[in-house]
Amino acid sequence: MAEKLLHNYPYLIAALIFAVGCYIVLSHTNLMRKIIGVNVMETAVFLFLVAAGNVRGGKPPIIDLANPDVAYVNPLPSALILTGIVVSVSVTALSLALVVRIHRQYGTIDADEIAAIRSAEDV
Amino acid sequence: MFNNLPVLIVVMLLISAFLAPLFVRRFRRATQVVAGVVTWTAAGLSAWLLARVVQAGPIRFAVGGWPAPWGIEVTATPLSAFVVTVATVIVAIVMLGLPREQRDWPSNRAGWYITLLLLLTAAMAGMTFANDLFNLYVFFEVTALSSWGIVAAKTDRSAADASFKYLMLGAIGSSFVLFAIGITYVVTGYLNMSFASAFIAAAQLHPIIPWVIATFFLVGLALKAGLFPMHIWLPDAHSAAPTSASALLSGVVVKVYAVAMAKVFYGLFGGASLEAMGISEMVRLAAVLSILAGSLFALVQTDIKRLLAYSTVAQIGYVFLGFGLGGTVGVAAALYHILAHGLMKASLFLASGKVIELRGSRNIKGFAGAGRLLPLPMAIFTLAALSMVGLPLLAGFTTKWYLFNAGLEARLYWVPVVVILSSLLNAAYFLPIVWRIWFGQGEAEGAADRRVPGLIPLAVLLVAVGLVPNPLLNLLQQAAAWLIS
Amino acid sequence: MEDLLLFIFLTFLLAASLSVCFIKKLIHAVIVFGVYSLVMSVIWQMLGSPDLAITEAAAGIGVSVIMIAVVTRLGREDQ
Amino acid sequence: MRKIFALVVLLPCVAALILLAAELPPYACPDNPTNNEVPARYLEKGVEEAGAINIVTDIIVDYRAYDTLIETTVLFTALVAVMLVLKGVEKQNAR
Amino acid sequence: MNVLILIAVALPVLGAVAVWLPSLRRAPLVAPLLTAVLVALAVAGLKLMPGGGETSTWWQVAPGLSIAFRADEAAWLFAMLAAALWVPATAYANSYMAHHRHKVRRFFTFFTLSLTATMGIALSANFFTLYLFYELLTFVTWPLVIHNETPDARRAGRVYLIYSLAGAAVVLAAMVATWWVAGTLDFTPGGLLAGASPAVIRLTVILLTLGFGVKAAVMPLHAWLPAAMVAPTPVSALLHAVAVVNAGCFGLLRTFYSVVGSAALEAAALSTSLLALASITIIIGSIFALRQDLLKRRLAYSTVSQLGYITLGVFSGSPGLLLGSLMHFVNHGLMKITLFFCAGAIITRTGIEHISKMEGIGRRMPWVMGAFTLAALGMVGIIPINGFQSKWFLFQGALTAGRPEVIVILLASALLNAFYFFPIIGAAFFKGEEKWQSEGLSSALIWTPVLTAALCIVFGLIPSLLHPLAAETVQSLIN
Amino acid sequence: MPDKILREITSLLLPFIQMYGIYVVFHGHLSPGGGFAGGMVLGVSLVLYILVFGLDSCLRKIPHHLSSALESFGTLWYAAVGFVGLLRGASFLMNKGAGIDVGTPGELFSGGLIFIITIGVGVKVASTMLSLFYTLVEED
Repeated sequence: MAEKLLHNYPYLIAALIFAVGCYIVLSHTNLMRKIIGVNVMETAVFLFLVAAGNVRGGKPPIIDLANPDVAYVNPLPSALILTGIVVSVSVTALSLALVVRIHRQYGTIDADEIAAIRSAEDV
Repeated sequence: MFNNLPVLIVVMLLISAFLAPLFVRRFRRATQVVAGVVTWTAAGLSAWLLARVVQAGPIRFAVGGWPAPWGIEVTATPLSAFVVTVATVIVAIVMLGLPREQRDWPSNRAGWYITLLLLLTAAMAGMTFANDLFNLYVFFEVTALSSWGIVAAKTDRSAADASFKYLMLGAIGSSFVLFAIGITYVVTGYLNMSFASAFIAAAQLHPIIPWVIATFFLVGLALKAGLFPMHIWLPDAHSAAPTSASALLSGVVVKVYAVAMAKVFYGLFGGASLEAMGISEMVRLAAVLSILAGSLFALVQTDIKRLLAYSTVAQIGYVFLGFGLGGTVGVAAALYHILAHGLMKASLFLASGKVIELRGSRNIKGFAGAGRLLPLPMAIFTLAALSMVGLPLLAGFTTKWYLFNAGLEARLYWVPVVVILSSLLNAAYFLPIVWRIWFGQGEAEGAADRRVPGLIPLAVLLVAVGLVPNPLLNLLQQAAAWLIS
Repeated sequence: MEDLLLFIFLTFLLAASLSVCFIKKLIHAVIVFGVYSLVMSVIWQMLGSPDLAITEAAAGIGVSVIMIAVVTRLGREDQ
Repeated sequence: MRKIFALVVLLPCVAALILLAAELPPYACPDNPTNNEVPARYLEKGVEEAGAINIVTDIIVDYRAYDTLIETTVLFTALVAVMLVLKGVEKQNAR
Repeated sequence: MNVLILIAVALPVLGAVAVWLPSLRRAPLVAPLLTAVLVALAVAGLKLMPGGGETSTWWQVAPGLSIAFRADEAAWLFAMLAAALWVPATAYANSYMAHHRHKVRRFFTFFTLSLTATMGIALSANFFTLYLFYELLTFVTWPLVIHNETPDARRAGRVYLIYSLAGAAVVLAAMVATWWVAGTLDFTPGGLLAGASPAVIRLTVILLTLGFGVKAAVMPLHAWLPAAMVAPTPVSALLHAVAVVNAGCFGLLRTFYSVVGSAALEAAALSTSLLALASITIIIGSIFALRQDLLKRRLAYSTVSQLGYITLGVFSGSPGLLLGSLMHFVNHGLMKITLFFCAGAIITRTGIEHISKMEGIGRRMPWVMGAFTLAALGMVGIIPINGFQSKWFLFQGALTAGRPEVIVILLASALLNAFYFFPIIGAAFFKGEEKWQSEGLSSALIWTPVLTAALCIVFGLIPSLLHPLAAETVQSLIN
Repeated sequence: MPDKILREITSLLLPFIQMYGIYVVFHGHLSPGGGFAGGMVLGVSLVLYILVFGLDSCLRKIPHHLSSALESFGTLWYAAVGFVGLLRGASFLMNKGAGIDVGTPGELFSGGLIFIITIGVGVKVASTMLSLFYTLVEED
């Protein structure tokens, strides 16, 4: 198994980064840091897919019309991840906007402090 | 042309959404009307599609003319056409109340809100029609982004907080789903569900692979749908949103995620192998926990919108339970509950929105004596609440009955016990409110304006669905049979 | 050789993500995150997806810039 | 407390992923299931069928154009949501 | 669709709506009475008209779930009893509410709706219909229990609701089990579960006992009944003599013999423990009744105890005991409604609710207390009154069924009845001084108890009025 | 306040960055990149402009409502192009299959609808970045 893992190390690294990203989101109370964590998670998945698209000795999938016998990497994951990146930018944008608004309205971007303010409001 | 319909419904909604912010500043009323008309048109088209699909069999449409493993395939099956019809109809009905709700909003905010609602509808439709996993994911994200947006539509600060919480957990959920899609692609080489499932069935995969795929899908979608241990964002988000948004989020959106889960699970693995992997067991367990915990949490709420949100946690458990039980009857029960609960929850939110507006507070004490001020909305609230409790002849009972049958068919004898227990708990938190409405002592003033647009169609549909469930259930069993096969 | 380079970069990526987690000061974490996306973009170039590399570079820079702008604004008001 | 909770949630996840990573098809091997008829057609006929020599562009704008349409919608949605979130929200007295 | 059944079940809904007619000033008083009379006539007509025993299906909700009605013997017996007693109860309620003006319209709306629920239970042709109206009965009687809206009433209402809803939920579970085993819910004379395994039958029987036992006030499930005594007296009369408790007993009867079936019941081999349950209810109920000072609470515990007689026959499965219990079903209804009418009249006139303060009241209100005495004597089982008859047939049944221990229970209970009724009568007529100012009472408060008491005597004197009917019913249930 | 050197260097660099962005958009079908990458580069260049020269000077050149309108317009453009295939009797979003001339592969004006769509996407992404930055940094 260790050998297999070593051979699949991009997958392994992607899995570990995914976990680290998830850990950042769950363990930190700072909202900005949570946003970074989500980004890390998403890029980890992207890394996983792009690595899966790689083919040993493959060239980037831009067809060389003069030279038909070139091996190319799989273009599909790249196309997917291009979409994925835009999605993650969008999510980041919205979460940043929310952080700005939370800061405007609560004066803090720490989840614990916000929770404290809210529970004080409820009483 | 007709085969384009699943895409055209989505694109039509999208185009109207793109146009809305451009025109809302000058022609606000017209924008609202056009949005409503477009949604009703989408509802009509999807109903037509449903009728055609039931008659002539599923439509498989290759977008852009590229056949399945290369291009994106969109399928209109009885299942997806039904779910889209339900979603669009409920959205259209809820949108009837927009002009009234947005009276005091600035024009541009109103426009953005309408845009997001249209985008949400389009994305739900697209998600349901998708047969391509990545296409599903992209629509998934549009749904998510637009629901995060509408949760924060109110300007008070709890809305921002709730939306952020929702966003974080939703983003984690999306990552899990994307990871699962990625693994599926890496293992099978296909994004199309039909092809991937054929590959999974044929290849000798190490058992951990499908298990991890299914678990990641389950975690991701359960996070989005607010199943019990992952429901923590739901009460905040559904209570902080404007009334129409709460009605839609609770009534429709969470269920579309459940349908997505069912589609992915049955589309990729099939019922037998889900059972063998223990995934069905996991879904059922989560559903039961959700049913019981949601009701118990709802029992101690004093804020009506939070109460209804927790009740959604419980009710989404029914849907998951139905899907987890499998078999035509179980899936049909889940689908029926999607419609029934959509109608019930939307009516409950709309009616209580009126009370909140009247009293200026979300405390359930505000319901005292509301029956005299708002007789019709409160009568519909009562109807929907009793339906939630599961009184015979109302829609909630039919769900229960079919879940019983499904549970007994699957030889899981605890299912009736759980469902009965849950309806008792429902009674425990809904009946005091009903009593307050009619017999409580409250302020007698107010209520110059008794109309709640959209409530009457919802109630009529709810009664009809409860009294004449038979044709619908026949249809749903067809849809379920298609999903399972 | 190429594999070794990739291995080093990937390990660096993991280290960068871990340091995002454990760096104390927020602004530093954001900057490290920017570096992280640049490294990611290099890796993607190595994996044969120049399209992605360009997009990620642009998006990573854009997102990091906006993040830094937001953080500094929020930080300024805090003090 | 929060950290312990996060670890407890994540450890099984990490374990599953590591087990999975070992069982996935080997990295960068030309015989992987991903290198099936799908990318083959893109690479062989993409230029002829869609007209761009950058195959990734072919895929995103032609073969999978629907995804890309929705993707622009994602960006649009995000922007509309951002404006709804921020515009016209006044600063409040924080505490 | 049978018109008479339609009238019996649906007319009260119209009546309840008519209560709110603004153009009729006396609508709250007239509409319920008219409804009750028409319903009673319709039910009577069901026996006389041919074709009353046919099933008429109203609505098919889902496969196997239909709303259907049929007036077979047992159905008619319960429907007739309820409809007939509803007329005096309504008349009584009219007078009573004229004295206690509080939300009269609301009261009569739900009062009349209860008639629908009761008729629906009585005439149901399948388990689903029975369950539907059983659930409905809870919802329409609950506002009556908390009518006064005092804290006590609210508490009682909550208890009532919790017990009833839980009971209905258990009935639902039994219904699911039946559906699963039999594939149909239609009542059939031989029962549906004949071929099922003993374990399933046992489970179903236990579920049914728990579910209907709540409203039938079988002993550990009886607590709601004394609590519900805070309701207005017409409601108590209705709940305790006519509608609710009898609905519970009827539900037991119906489901035991038309769903489970007597053969399957025997196979389940539960009758001994169920009989023990009923016996405990009889004895403990009487003992609790002894300790009450509040008249209505004493009557409530007496009801608990007397319902034990009825459930005893149902649980036993033997024709003889069942005959006795069916007769007691009717007789107890007559006697208990009389007793509550009297209690209400006393409260309305004097404001006295405690037995210890009732010395000499019999001389002040001779008619009312006379009726009370007659009914109480019937309860004890003194000879010319109808209570004696049911006990007599119960004795006979016990002997033929080979259960002599039942006789001991019945005798002990009769003794206890005497212990808790005679002191009231004695105090009312032979103690105290005449010191109350008489207040005018509406006539209905007096003539209704007198009427029902007279009926008690009539039924007691002419056994052939009731016995053939009961025998016929037993025949139809056990063949 | 950014100092003079920064301003000078930025004003020198910006045209090149923007040229590069436009190049990437226009050559999306020939070389790496495309609408998203190029649009993003353009957008980032505008953000850089704001960071150096201030929000107001940028708002004067490209008002907020213009960038928002462009944003809607870019998306609409895409959807409208999708209908070309439908109007020609083929299916939605169809390119060559609907009989559109895709030109000679490898030339700038080739790829049929791909080229048109890419430009729309580029405009959209650039204006989105700009509007996003406007909205996030605006004080109100």
